[in-house]
Amino acid sequence: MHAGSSESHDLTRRATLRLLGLLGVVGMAGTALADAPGWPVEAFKQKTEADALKQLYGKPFEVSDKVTLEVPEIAENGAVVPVSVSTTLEGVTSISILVPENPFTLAASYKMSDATMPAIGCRLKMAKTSNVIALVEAGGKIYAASKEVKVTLGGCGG
Amino acid sequence: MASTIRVRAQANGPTTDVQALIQHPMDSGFVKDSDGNLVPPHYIETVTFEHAGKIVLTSNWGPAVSKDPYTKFSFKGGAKGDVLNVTWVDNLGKTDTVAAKIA
Amino acid sequence: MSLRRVSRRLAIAALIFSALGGAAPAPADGLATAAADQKAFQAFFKDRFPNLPVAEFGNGPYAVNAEMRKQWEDIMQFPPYDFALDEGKTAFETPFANGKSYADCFANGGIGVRQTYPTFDTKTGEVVTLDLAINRCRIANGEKPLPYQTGMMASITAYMAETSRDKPFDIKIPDDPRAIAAYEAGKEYFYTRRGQLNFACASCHVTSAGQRMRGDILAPAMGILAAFPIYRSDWGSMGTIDRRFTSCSSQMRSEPLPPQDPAYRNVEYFLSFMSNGVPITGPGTRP
Amino acid sequence: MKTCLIVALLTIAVPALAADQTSATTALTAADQSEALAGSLGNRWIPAEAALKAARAALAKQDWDTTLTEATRAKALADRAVEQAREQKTLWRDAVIR
Repeated sequence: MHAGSSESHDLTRRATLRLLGLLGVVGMAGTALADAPGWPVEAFKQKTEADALKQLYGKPFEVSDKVTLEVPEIAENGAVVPVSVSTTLEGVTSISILVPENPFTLAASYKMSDATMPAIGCRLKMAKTSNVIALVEAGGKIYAASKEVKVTLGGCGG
Repeated sequence: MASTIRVRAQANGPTTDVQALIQHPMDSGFVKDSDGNLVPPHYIETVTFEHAGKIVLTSNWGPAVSKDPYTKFSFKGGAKGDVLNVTWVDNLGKTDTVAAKIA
Repeated sequence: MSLRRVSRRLAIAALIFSALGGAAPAPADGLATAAADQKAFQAFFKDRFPNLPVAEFGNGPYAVNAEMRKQWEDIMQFPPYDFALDEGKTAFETPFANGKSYADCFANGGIGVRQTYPTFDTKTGEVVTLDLAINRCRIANGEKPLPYQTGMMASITAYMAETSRDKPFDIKIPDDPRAIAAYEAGKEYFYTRRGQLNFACASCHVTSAGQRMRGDILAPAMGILAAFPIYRSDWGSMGTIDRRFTSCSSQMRSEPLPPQDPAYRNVEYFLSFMSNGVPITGPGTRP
Repeated sequence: MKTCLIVALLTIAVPALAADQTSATTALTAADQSEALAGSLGNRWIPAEAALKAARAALAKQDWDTTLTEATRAKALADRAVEQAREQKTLWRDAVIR
C-alpha cells in the first residue's frame, strides 16, 4: 500500500498543475510537471518516427554499424519482445528505442551517466510487425540501427 | 507487503551488472477488460538507479514497455556491499523504492 | 452419411472386441497396457525429435524451436515468475492458524515431491493432484481452499515445483482396478476429439507437436506438464494446470470442466505417467 | 436421400414462417434436451451453450422469432456434439500411439 499512500494528495496537485498549465500560468513547464519529473511527455505523444525524433533530440540521425540492435526475427509474443541495444561509440549520453508501428512511436529512452556502460536490455510490447529503431546519442550526435520484428497472432492464446 | 522491485546487482571486476524486474501492470490504455471497457493507462514513467549519490541510469518509459518491466545495464564502479537505490514513479503518481545491495 | 457408415462399422468392431473380452482388462493386464502405452508414447516423441535429450522435453516449445529458445533465454535471465515464487515460498513457510503448515501434509515436508504428483489415493480411489492435495491440506487444517487457476495456488505450486527441479517425473499406478480405470479414463480423454473444432488434446500435442499453430509452437505432449505452473506472456500472469486445461477446452469451443474435475485429474495422471523420466522444469514461462 | 432433401427443405422453410409462442417453446425444449444429452456425454459445445442462452433471453422478451432461430441453431449444434461424442466413443482408440 506504500505505493498509493500519497495518491489522492498527488492527484490534486496534478489536477491543479494541469489547470495552471491550461491557463498558461506555469507556462512551458506545466505539462511536463504533471508527469514524473523529467519525463519527456511530448516525445512520448508522437505517432511518427520523424516527430518522435524531433521532440526527443531535435536533430536527424545517421545509421551506424557501431550500434548493435538485438531483437528476435519473429516475436514469440508481441506482449514481451526482448530488445537489447549496445554500441562501441564513446561518450554515450542516452539510448532510445522507437517502434514506429505502435500507437506511440517512442517506447523507451534511457539517460546514461559517464559511468554507465553504453548498453541496455529491456522487454517491449509490439502491437504488430514493425521496425525497431535504436537511437544512440553520443557526443551530441544521433546514431541508429534498425531491424524488423515480425509479430504474429498466437494460436493458443485465443 | 513485499517490494515491487527485484534487483540483481553483481560487482564484476571494474563494473557492476544490474538487472531489475518491477511488478507493474503497465496498462497501455489500448486494451479492453473482460467487460469490453478500456483499461485506463497506468504505466511507469521513470525509473532511476542511483549509486553513491549519482544517478547511473534514468529510464523514461511509455506504455509500450512490457508488463512487469525488465531492465539490464552495467556501470563502472560499485563494489560488493554497496547500495543501489532503485525508484520508480508511474503516471498516477504512485511510486516505490528499494535499496538493493550489490553482491 | 459417410461418417455414420464409419461409426456403424466401428460399432460392430467394438462389439466383436468386447465379445472377445477386450473391454475390461484385469489389473495385471491393465498395468502391462499402461507400461506398453508409455513405452510407445516415449518412443514416438524420441523418434519425432531424435536429437532432443529427454531432459529437454520439459521445456516445451523452447526445446524444439531455436528462435523461440533465444527469446526464452533472454526472459529467463530474470523470469517474471520470480514474484510468484517468493510469494509462494513465504506462504508455504507460514503456519496455518492452528500452528500446523503445508509441510505437515506432504512427504519430506513438501520439499522435492512435485514429481510424484498426481498420485493415486487407494483409500479414496481417486487421482490426487498436487493442487488438490494443497487444498485438502488447507481444509484439514481449518483454512479456506484456494481458487485453482491462478494467484496463490500458482505461487505455492511454483515454489514446490522449484524445490523439485531436475527430478524426473515418477508417477506410479498402483495395482488397483480403480487406478487403472482412472488411467484409462485419462487416456480416453486425451485422445477423444471434442468441441466444435473437433480437436483432441492429441491432435495438437502429438500429431502436430513442434509445428506452428498460427504464431505458437505446439509443445510435445511428453513432458508438457513439467513446467507448470507457468507465467504466460499472453495471460500476463501465472497459471496452473487447471488454467491451461480450461483454456485449451475453450479454444476447442468445448465447454470447460470445473477445475480439478475428475476428468481433468485423470488426464493429468495419464499425461504425467506418459512423461515419467522427464525432469521437472517448473515454474516455467511460456508465450 | 429423399429424407435428406425433406429435412433440408424443412430447415430452410422454418425461419420463413412467423414463429409463435408454441413453436418457440417447443424448439427451445428440444434444444435443451439435445444439449442435456451432449452434456451427459461430456461434450457440451460453447457455441451451443451460447445459442441456448440467446434463445432463453429472447424467450424472456417474448421474441418468438429469435427464440426459434437460436433454439434451432442450438439444437443443430448440440445434435452434432452428440454425434461427435458417440463416434469418438470408439474412434478415439485409433489415435492412441502404439
